[in-house]
Amino acid sequence: ACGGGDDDGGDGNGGGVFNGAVDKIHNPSDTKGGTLRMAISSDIDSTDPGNMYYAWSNNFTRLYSRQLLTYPAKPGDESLKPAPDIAEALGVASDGNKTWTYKLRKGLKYEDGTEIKAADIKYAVARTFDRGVLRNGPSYFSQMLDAEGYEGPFKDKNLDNFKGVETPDDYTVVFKLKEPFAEFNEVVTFSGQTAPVPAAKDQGERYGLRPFSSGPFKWEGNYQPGKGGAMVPNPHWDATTDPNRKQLPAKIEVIAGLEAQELDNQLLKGQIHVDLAGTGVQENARSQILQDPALKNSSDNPPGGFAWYIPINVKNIPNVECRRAIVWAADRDAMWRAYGGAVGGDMATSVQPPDIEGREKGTDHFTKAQIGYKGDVNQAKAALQRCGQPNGFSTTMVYRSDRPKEKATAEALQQSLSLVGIKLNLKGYPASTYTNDQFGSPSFVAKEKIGLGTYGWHADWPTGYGYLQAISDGDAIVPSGNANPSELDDKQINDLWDQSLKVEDPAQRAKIYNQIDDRIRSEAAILPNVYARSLLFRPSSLTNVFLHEGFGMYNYSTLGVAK
Amino acid sequence: MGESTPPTAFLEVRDLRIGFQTEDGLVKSVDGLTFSLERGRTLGIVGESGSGKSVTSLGIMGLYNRRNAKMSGEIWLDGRELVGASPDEVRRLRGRHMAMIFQDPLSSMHPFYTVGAQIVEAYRVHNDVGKKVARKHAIDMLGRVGIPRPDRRVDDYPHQFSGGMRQRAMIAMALSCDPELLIADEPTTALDVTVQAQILDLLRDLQEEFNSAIIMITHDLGVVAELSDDILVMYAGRSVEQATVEDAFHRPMHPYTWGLLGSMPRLDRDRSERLMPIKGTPPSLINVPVGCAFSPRCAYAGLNEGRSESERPELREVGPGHRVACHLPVERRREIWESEILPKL
Amino acid sequence: MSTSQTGAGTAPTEDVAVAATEAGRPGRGGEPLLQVDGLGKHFPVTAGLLRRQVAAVKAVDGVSFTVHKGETLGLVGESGCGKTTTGRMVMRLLEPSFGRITFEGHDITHLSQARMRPLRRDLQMIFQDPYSSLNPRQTVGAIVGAPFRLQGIETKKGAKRAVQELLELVGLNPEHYNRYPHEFSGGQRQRIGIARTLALKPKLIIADEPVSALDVSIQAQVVNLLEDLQDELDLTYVVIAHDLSVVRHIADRVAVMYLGKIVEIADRNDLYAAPMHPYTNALLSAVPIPDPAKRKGRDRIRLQGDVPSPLDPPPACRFHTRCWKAQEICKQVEPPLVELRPGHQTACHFPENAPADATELVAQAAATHADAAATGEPLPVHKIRDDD
Amino acid sequence: MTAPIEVSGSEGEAQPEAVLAGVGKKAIEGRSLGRIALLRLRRDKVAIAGGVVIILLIVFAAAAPLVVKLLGHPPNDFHQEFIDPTLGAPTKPLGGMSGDFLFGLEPGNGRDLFSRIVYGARVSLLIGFLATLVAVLIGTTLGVIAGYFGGWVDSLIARAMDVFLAFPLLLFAIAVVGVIPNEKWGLEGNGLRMAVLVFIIGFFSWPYIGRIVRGQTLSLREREFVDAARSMGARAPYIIVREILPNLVAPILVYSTLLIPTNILFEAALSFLGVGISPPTPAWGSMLADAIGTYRIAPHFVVVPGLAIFVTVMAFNLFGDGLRDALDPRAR
Amino acid sequence: MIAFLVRRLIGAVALLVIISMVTFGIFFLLPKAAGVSSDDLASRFAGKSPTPETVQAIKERFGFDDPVPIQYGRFVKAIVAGDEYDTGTTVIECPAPCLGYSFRTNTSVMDQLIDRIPVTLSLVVGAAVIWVLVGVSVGVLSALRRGSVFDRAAMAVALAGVSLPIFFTGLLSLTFVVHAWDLLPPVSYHPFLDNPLEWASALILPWITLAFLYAAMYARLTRAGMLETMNEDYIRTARAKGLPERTVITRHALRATLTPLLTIFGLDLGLLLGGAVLTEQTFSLKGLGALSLDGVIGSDLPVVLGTVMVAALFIVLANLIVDLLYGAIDPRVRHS
Ligand SMILES: Nc1ncnc2c1ncn2[C@@H]1O[C@H](COP(=O)(O)OP(=O)(O)OP(=O)(O)O)[C@@H](O)[C@H]1O
Ligand SMILES: Nc1ncnc2c1ncn2[C@@H]1O[C@H](COP(=O)(O)OP(=O)(O)OP(=O)(O)O)[C@@H](O)[C@H]1O
Ligand SMILES: [Mg+2]
Ligand SMILES: [Mg+2]
Ligand code: NI
Repeated sequence: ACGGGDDDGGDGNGGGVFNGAVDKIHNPSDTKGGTLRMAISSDIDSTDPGNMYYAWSNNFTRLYSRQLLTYPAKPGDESLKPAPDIAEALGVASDGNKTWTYKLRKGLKYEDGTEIKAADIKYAVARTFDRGVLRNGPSYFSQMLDAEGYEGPFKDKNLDNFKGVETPDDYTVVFKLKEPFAEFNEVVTFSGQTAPVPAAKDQGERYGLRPFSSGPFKWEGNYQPGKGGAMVPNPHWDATTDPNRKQLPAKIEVIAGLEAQELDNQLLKGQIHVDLAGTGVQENARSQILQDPALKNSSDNPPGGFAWYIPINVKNIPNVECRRAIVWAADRDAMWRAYGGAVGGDMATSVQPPDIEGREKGTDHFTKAQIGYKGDVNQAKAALQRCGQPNGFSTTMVYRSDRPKEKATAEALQQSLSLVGIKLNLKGYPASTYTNDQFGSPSFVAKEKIGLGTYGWHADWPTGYGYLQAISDGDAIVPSGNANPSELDDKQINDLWDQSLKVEDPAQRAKIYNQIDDRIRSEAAILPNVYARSLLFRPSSLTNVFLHEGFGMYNYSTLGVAK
Repeated sequence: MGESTPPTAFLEVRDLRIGFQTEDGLVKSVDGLTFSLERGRTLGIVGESGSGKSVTSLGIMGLYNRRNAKMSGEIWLDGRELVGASPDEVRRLRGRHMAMIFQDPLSSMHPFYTVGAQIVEAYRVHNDVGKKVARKHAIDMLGRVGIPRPDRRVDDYPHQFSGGMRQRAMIAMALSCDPELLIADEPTTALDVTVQAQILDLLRDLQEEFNSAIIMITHDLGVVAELSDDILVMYAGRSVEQATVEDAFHRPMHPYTWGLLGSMPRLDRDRSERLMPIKGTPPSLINVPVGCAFSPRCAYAGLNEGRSESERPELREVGPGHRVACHLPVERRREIWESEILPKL
Repeated sequence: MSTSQTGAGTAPTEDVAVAATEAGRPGRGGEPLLQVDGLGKHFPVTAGLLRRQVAAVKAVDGVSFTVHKGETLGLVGESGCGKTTTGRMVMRLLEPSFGRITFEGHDITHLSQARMRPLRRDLQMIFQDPYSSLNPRQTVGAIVGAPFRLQGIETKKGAKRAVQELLELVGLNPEHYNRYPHEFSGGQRQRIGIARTLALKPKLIIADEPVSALDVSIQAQVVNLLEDLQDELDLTYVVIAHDLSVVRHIADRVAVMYLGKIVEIADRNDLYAAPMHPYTNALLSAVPIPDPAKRKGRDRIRLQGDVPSPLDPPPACRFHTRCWKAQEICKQVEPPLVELRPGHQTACHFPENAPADATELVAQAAATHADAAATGEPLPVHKIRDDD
Repeated sequence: MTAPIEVSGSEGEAQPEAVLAGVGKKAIEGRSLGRIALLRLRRDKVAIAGGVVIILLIVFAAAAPLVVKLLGHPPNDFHQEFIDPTLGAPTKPLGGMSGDFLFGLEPGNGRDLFSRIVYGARVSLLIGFLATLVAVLIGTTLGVIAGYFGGWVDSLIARAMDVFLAFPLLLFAIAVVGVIPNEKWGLEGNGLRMAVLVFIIGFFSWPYIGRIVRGQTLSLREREFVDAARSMGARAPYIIVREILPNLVAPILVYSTLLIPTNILFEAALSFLGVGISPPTPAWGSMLADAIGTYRIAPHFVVVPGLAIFVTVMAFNLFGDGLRDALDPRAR
Repeated sequence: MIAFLVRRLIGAVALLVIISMVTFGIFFLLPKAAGVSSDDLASRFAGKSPTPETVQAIKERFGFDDPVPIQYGRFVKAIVAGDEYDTGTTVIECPAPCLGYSFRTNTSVMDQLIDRIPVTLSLVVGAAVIWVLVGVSVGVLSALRRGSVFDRAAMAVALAGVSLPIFFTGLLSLTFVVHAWDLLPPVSYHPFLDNPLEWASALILPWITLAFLYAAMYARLTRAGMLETMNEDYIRTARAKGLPERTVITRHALRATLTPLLTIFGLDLGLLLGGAVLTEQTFSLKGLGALSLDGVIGSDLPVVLGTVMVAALFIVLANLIVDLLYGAIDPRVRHS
C-alpha cells in the first residue's frame, strides 16, 4: 500500500484496493505526529466511558480510557474474542459462573501519573448503578450484580456498601452475580463501564465533559457538547503494556454536529479522517465513491455488524395473521434498495446478523429474501382474510425523519402494503428522541397506535444473547428507551431465555438463540430487512486502518496520520 | 428657427414647450410660452392650479430630467441659451445666476441638516471659500432676511423654525450667491396673511438692494398687484394675457382675466352680493381644446362664430406692452369690460 | 331640466338665488340657535413613564359667541389660533375641556355620542379638504346617502332618488350617482361634500375653510352655492376661514380669533370699516389689495414675528408681544371682551376707532372681571352701553 | 353657473386616478379604484406574467388528478425498474426525463417527478394561501383595532406585535409540530399536520400585516371622511367596516401576495429541518430537502423542485410588486 | 433622554418577561395539552433505557410535577438571584443571571451561550456588512438608472435572492465553491483574535450566502426608497442650489433614504443575532441558532429558553440602539 506523500488530500489516489482494509491493516505505519480529525454529524451523547452505548463510542473511548477487558485491535475474526486490557487475563469464573475474578496488571497509570487501582474499577462499576446520573450506558451490571438496594456512589458515599464488586487487594477485582451467567467476560468487554474512574476525579454527570484518561490520549480542555473537543498524547500511557492501542497523532480533533453532506465532502478530500459514527457515507458520497475507481480503492464495504429491520408491534396489531399479512406484502426489493442495494447490505433472512456466533441462516417464513421480490399480494390477502380484515386495515408507521434511508424504507413499505389495502400513516421523528420518546416508549406507541417502525440493532457482544435478548425478551420491555418495540412478550420465548442462562456450552446456547430467532419471525413480530454493510472511506493520509469486526467499523485506537 | 439671435432682454423665453410623456399620453404642461424680463423688474405669473406655472419655472431652472421631460424653445438668460446647453452648464448657473424659492419651505429643506449648513452648502458650491467664511456669510444672510439672533438660529434645524422663518431662510439660501434672477413659486401661499405681508416686504426690499429680476408665481391676484411690475396670465400651459399691472387690473382684455377678477371677493370695494365665477374647470392638459383653450368656459366664445373652437388665437399686441390671445375684436372686448364686467366688480 | 354639459344655461339654484338675493337676509336678531360660553380645549402634552401631563396646548381658551338663526358667523384668524378646534368641539367631534355649548336651548357640551346622534341631523359640518373628506372607495351615491343610512331615515322615493335630488341641488349631474370621488375635480368634490351635509336638512352648518383648498374661479362657484343654499334652505352657517375677503363676502357677523381667544366680534360692515382691535387692524392691512393703484397710498401695519406657541401663550393680553400699542398693562391685565359699540365687542386696553372713554371702560371691566374670576363666577360679557 | 360635468385630467396634486380617468373621457360609468388598478396592472407585462403563472399553478394544482392522468403516473407509484439499485439513480440520462416521465424520476423509489411536482403544488399553495389568510385575518383585525382606537389598546397590540416578531418562529414550529397527535379536531394525519402548520405560520406572521394595517389605519383615522361619518352619527363598527376597511383592501392585498411566497419558503424550511409534511404526500419543500441528499446522484431532483419553488415565489413577488405599483404608484 | 432610556429599558424587560412566559408555556403547556405526561417529559432527559427510578429522579430535579407557574417562578428566580444545581456528585453554582442548566449536555446554559455568541456574531456582522454595502449600492444604482438593463437585471437577481431558500443556495454553493472548485477553505469558525485572516476566509461563504438573501431585500428597499426620496422637494432645492448631482445623491438623497432602512436593519440584525438557524445548520456553524435548534429537537428546555431569551434580548437591544441612532440621525426625532 501507499504510505501517503499525497498531501493535497484531494482524492483517494494510492488508497490501496477496494475492501483493502477489511481483513488486513491498510497503510501500516508507526509515523508519529499530525492531527487526526474525527467528526460526527450528530452530537456525541456522552464521552464518559461509563455512560455510552453505541458501538462507535465503545470504539472511540478506547483512545482515552482503558478497561478491564477489551476487543483485540486486530483485523479479522480475532477481534470478536474478549482480550485482557487492564486485566492480566480473562476473568475466571467460580461458584458456577456466579463469581468472576480479574487480576490487574501493575504499574498502569492515569494521565497524571498515579497508578490504576482495583478500587477505581469497583468505583467505575458502582457509578453505573445510579441511572439518574449515568443515564445512557447499558445496565447489565446493575441487572446482574448481587448488590440489592445499592443506589450508586452519589447517593451512598460509602463504597463498602456496594457488595456487587469486591477488591480483596489493589490488583484484584471480583464480580458477584445474582444468577449464573456464562457470557460475563463478554459483558465486561463490550462497554467502557469498567474503565477506571478515581473517585476523587469523578464529577458525576459532568465527568463526561473531561474524562480522566488512562489511554494513549488525554483530553485537552473540556469536551463541548454539540461542538467537539481535542485530545493530545498522554505521556503516562505505556505502549508496552497495551497491544491494542497506538499513540501516533500529535493531536486528535473531535468535531461534533458537522452536517452529514459536508462531513462526507471533507472526508473524501481528506480534510477529515474519520466519520466517527462508522455507518458509512451518505448517498451523494456513495455514488461518488462507486463511480470513481480511485475513490473506490480507498473504501471498504464490510458488513457493519448490525441489521435493519421492522418491528411490528404486537399490542397494536394483536392478530398474528394481520402481522403476517404485512410481512407477506412487503416489497423486500424496494426495502433493500432503500439502503443502497448490494452496497448497503444483504437481504436479511433472520433477525440475527451473520457474524453472530452460531447463527443460522433461518428460513423465510412469510417473505422471500430475494432481489426482485416485490411481495406476495395473494398470500397477504389470504392472511388478511384469516385475520378477519379482508379489506385491510390502517395503522401508523414511524421512522427517523433525519435518516433518508429509513424514510425511503417506510415509503416502500407503505406503497406495497397499500396494494393489499393496508394503509400506513407515516410519521417521522428526530433520531435523537426516536428510540427514547417515541418508538422506544410503549405508552407513546399505545397512545399513537403505532403498528410498526424502522429500527436497527447492533450486538452488544457477538452472541445470540448479546444481540437478541434486549430486543425480544418480554422482561426487557422498559417504559422508555425500550429496545423491544415489538413489545413481544411471548411465553415460549421468555422461557427459552431463562433456559439459555443455565446452558454452559456456547454452541448449545446458540441453538436456543436460533430457536428464538425463528419464533420471532413466525410470530411476525419482526420483519427482517437488511444486514447492513457500510461504505467506509479512508482518506489516503490515514494509517493503520483496518476493519474491526466487533465494532463493524475501522478500529480507532490505532489510527495515525501520514504527513 | 435656426437663426435665433441673442436677445437684448435679460431673460427671454421664446416659444417654450414642456411636455411629459405619461401612461395616458403627452401632458403639454407648457405650450408655446414667450415672454421677457429685465433686471430689477418683477414679473407676476398668475393662473389656476395646473396651468403650468411651476413647470415653467422649473424649466427655466433646468430642473427637469431631459429623459422625462420634452423641452423645446429657447430660454436666454443674460445672453446664454439654456435649453440647448449641457446639463452641467445649466447646473453651474443655478444658484449663482438664477435661484428659486419654493412654496412649502418645510418640505423644501432637508430635514436632517441645519439651516446654516444648507446655506453654507449653497454658498460653497459657487464660491471657493472656507467653512468659516461661508458660515459667517450664512449668518449674515439670515440676518439680512430678518431672522432675529441669526448667530444662534444658524444651527437650528428647519423644523425648529416657524413657517415664516423657514421661508425667510429659504430666501436667504436662494440669495446667498446674489443671483440675478430669482424665481419665487408661490412663496407665500402656505403662510398667514400677516406673515405673507412680511415676506412680500422683504422681497421688495431685497430686490431694491440686489437689483435682481424676479418671477413671482402665485394665484393670488392681490400679491401680484402688490409686488409685480408686469403680469402674465397663464391658462392651460399658454399665456393668454401679458401686460403691466396697471393695464392688467384696470384694462384687462381677456375673458379669463375678467373671470379671475370677478371671482375674487375684494376688501377694497363695496361688498358685491354675488361673485362672478368662471364656469367649469380647467381642461386636461392631455386633451387641450384645439382652438382657444379657454373657449369651453368662456361666456363670450359664442360671439366668434366658432373660431374659438377651431382656431388657436395668437398673442397680439393691443397696447404698449399689452398682449392678449383672444379672437374677439379688441373694440368689442373693451366694450364688454366697461359695460358688463367693471360695474359688477 | 337639462343640466347642460356645455354650460350655456344656468342651474336651477342660480335662478332661485338671483330672486332671493334682494329679498334680504334674516340678519341678526333671529333667535339664538347656538350659544357657546367660555368654551375651551386644552390638549394635554404627556411625557415620561406614567404619561404624566407636563403641559397643555391651549388650543382654545375660553371663547364665547352666539349664532342666531339664519345668519352667518365668520370665524377668522391666523393658522393655529384654534378655529378648527372650536368648530370640532361644537360638532362634538372633540370633547371640550371646559365651557358650555347650547344648541337650540339644549346643553350639548357633554352629551354622550348616543344622545348626540339624533341631534346630528340638525348640526352638520363641511370639511376643508375636498380630497380627504370623501372616502375614495365609496361611490358618490354611498357618500351622499350615508347620512340617511346612519340616521335610519326612510326616504319617500327611495334613497337613490333622494341622493340624486341632492346632487342636483348642489349643481352636480344626478347621473353621476355611481361615480367615485377621484373622477371629480376639487370644486365638484366640495359640492359632493356639501350635498352630504345637506342630506339631513340641518339647521346649522359649520363650514371649516370650505373654499381655501380651491382655486379662485372654483372658490367663487362654491361661495355662491353656499349663499344660494342658505337662502333656499334657511340655513345657519358658522364659516371658518382665514381669508378675510371671503369672510367679508359671506358672513353677517365676524369673530376674530387670536391664540385661542376671540379678540373682536362685530357686524361685518362695522368690523371691516372700523376695526377696534389692533390685531384686526393688522390683519386687514396685511391683505394684499388686487389694485396696483392702491399699492402706494395704503398705510400698512406690519406685525413682527409669528403667532406665539399655544403651548406657552403670553400672559394677559396675548397679542402684546406683537402689538405696537402695547404698554405695561397689556402684560399684566387681561383685557376682557367689551362691547364698545352696539354689537361690536373687542378685547383690548387701547382699542382704535373707539369712543374716547374706551380705555377707562375697559379698565373698569377688567376689574370686575378679576373679581368674578376670584369668586369663581362665570365670566360675563361686558355690555357697557345699553342705549341701542 | 353650474360646472359642466367633465372629468378633469389636470388636478393640482396630479392625482394619479384623476389623470387616468381623463383618458377614457367617454366612459361615464363609475370606475372604482380597483378597476383602474386593474387597467394599470394590465399594462405591466411582468406582473401579468407573474399572475398568469400563479393562475396556471392554481389550475394545475386543482386539476392535479386530471393532469397526472393525462401526462404522468400516479404520484406514489414506484418505478424501480428504471433505478440503479446500488447508486439509487435513474439509469437513463437526465434523471430519466422522457415523454413518459416529463421531469424524470425520483432517485431511489423511482416515482414520477412530474406528478409529484403537480401534487406538491397543492400543499405548497394551500399552505401559502391559508397561512396568509390566517395572518391577514388576525393582522387586519388587530391592526385596525389598534390603529382606530389607539391609546392603551394600541399599546397593548403594538407590544404583542413586538413579542411575536421577536419570537424565533422556526423553533416554535418545530416544537409544536413535534407534538402533533395523530388525530384531533376531526382531522388526522397530514390534514391535521397541515392545519397546524397553517395555523402556526399564520399565527406568527400576522404582525407583518398587522403593522401595515395599523399604520394605514392611523393615517386613515385622521382623514376627514372619518370625521364626516362621525359627525353624521356613525358608530365605531360602521366606521371601521364601511369607511376604513375598504381603503385597506389594497395594502392588504399587496402584502398578502408578498407574504404568500414567504410562507411557501417557510414550509420548505420546515421540511428541510425534518418537520414538514409526512410522506408520501409530495411537497416541494420536502422534495428539495430530500434532493439535497442526492444531488450528485440525481441533479435533476434538486433542480425540479428548486425551480418550482423559485418560479412560484418569483411569480408571487412579481405579481405583488406589480399590484403594489398599480394600487399605489408612488411606492415605486 | 434619560427618561426615554428608562422607559425603553422597562419596556424591554417587560417584553422579555412576556417572551419567557410564552416560551415556557409553549414548551410545557403545549406538550401537556398534547398528552405528554411529566414522566414522558422527564424521560426525554434520560438517555437510552431509563428505569422508572431515573425518570422519577429527573422529574423531581426539574420539578416537572409542580404547577407551571411555580416552575416558571423558579426559572425567573434563577435569572435574578442565581441558582445551584446538584449534578449527583457536585453542586454547581450558577450565578445570576442564571439561565438554567442543561441536563442533556451537563453545562450551564449561560456558558454555552457565551461560547456560541461569537460565532453567530461573526456570521451575522460579516454578512450584514456585505449585504448593506452591496444591497444599498445596487439599490441606489438601480434607482438612478431606473428602467435600464442594469436596473432590470439587478432586480431580477434580487428577486431570485428573495425566492431561493437559503439552505438550497447554501448547500449548493458549499458543494461547488468549496468542494468542487476548491475556491475557499471549508466553512468553520476560527476566533477572530486568533487569526483574523483565517476567521474571514472560513466564513466568506456563509457571509455571501446569507448576504445574498438580505442584499436582495435591501436592494429592493433601497431602490424603492431612493425613487421616493428623489421626488422630494428638498432634492429639488438641492439641485436648484446648483449642487453637483453626486452631492445631491450622496449627501441629500441617500441619507434620507437610508434612515428608515435603519429600523428594518435593526430588526433584521436583532433577529439574526438571536440565531441564524438555517444558515448555521446549513454550514454546520456552531452558533446560537444551531444551539437553539439542538435544544428544540432534543427537548432541552433550559437551552431553548436561554436561546430564546438571548434572541429576544438582541432584538430588544437592536431596537433600542436603532431608536437612539435615529435620534442622532434625524433631528426631528431628537427634538420631539
Ligand atoms: N413630472 C410631470 N409629469 C407629468 N405631468 C406633470 C409633471 N409635472 C407637472 N405635470 C403636469 O403639468 C401641469 C402643470 O403643472 P404645474 O405644476 O406647472 O401647475 P401650476 O400652475 O404650478 O399649479 P399650482 O398652482 O397647483 O402649483 C399639471 O397638469 C401637472 O399635472
Ligand atoms: N389633537 C391635538 N393635539 C394637540 N394639539 C392640537 C390638536 N389639534 C390641534 N392642536 C393644536 O391646537 C392649536 C389650534 O389648532 P386648530 O387646528 O384649531 O387651528 P386652526 O385655527 O384651525 O388653524 P388652521 O388655520 O391652520 O387650520 C394648534 O396649535 C394645533 O397645533
Ligand atoms: Mg405650482
Ligand atoms: Mg383649521
Ligand atoms: Ni370679564
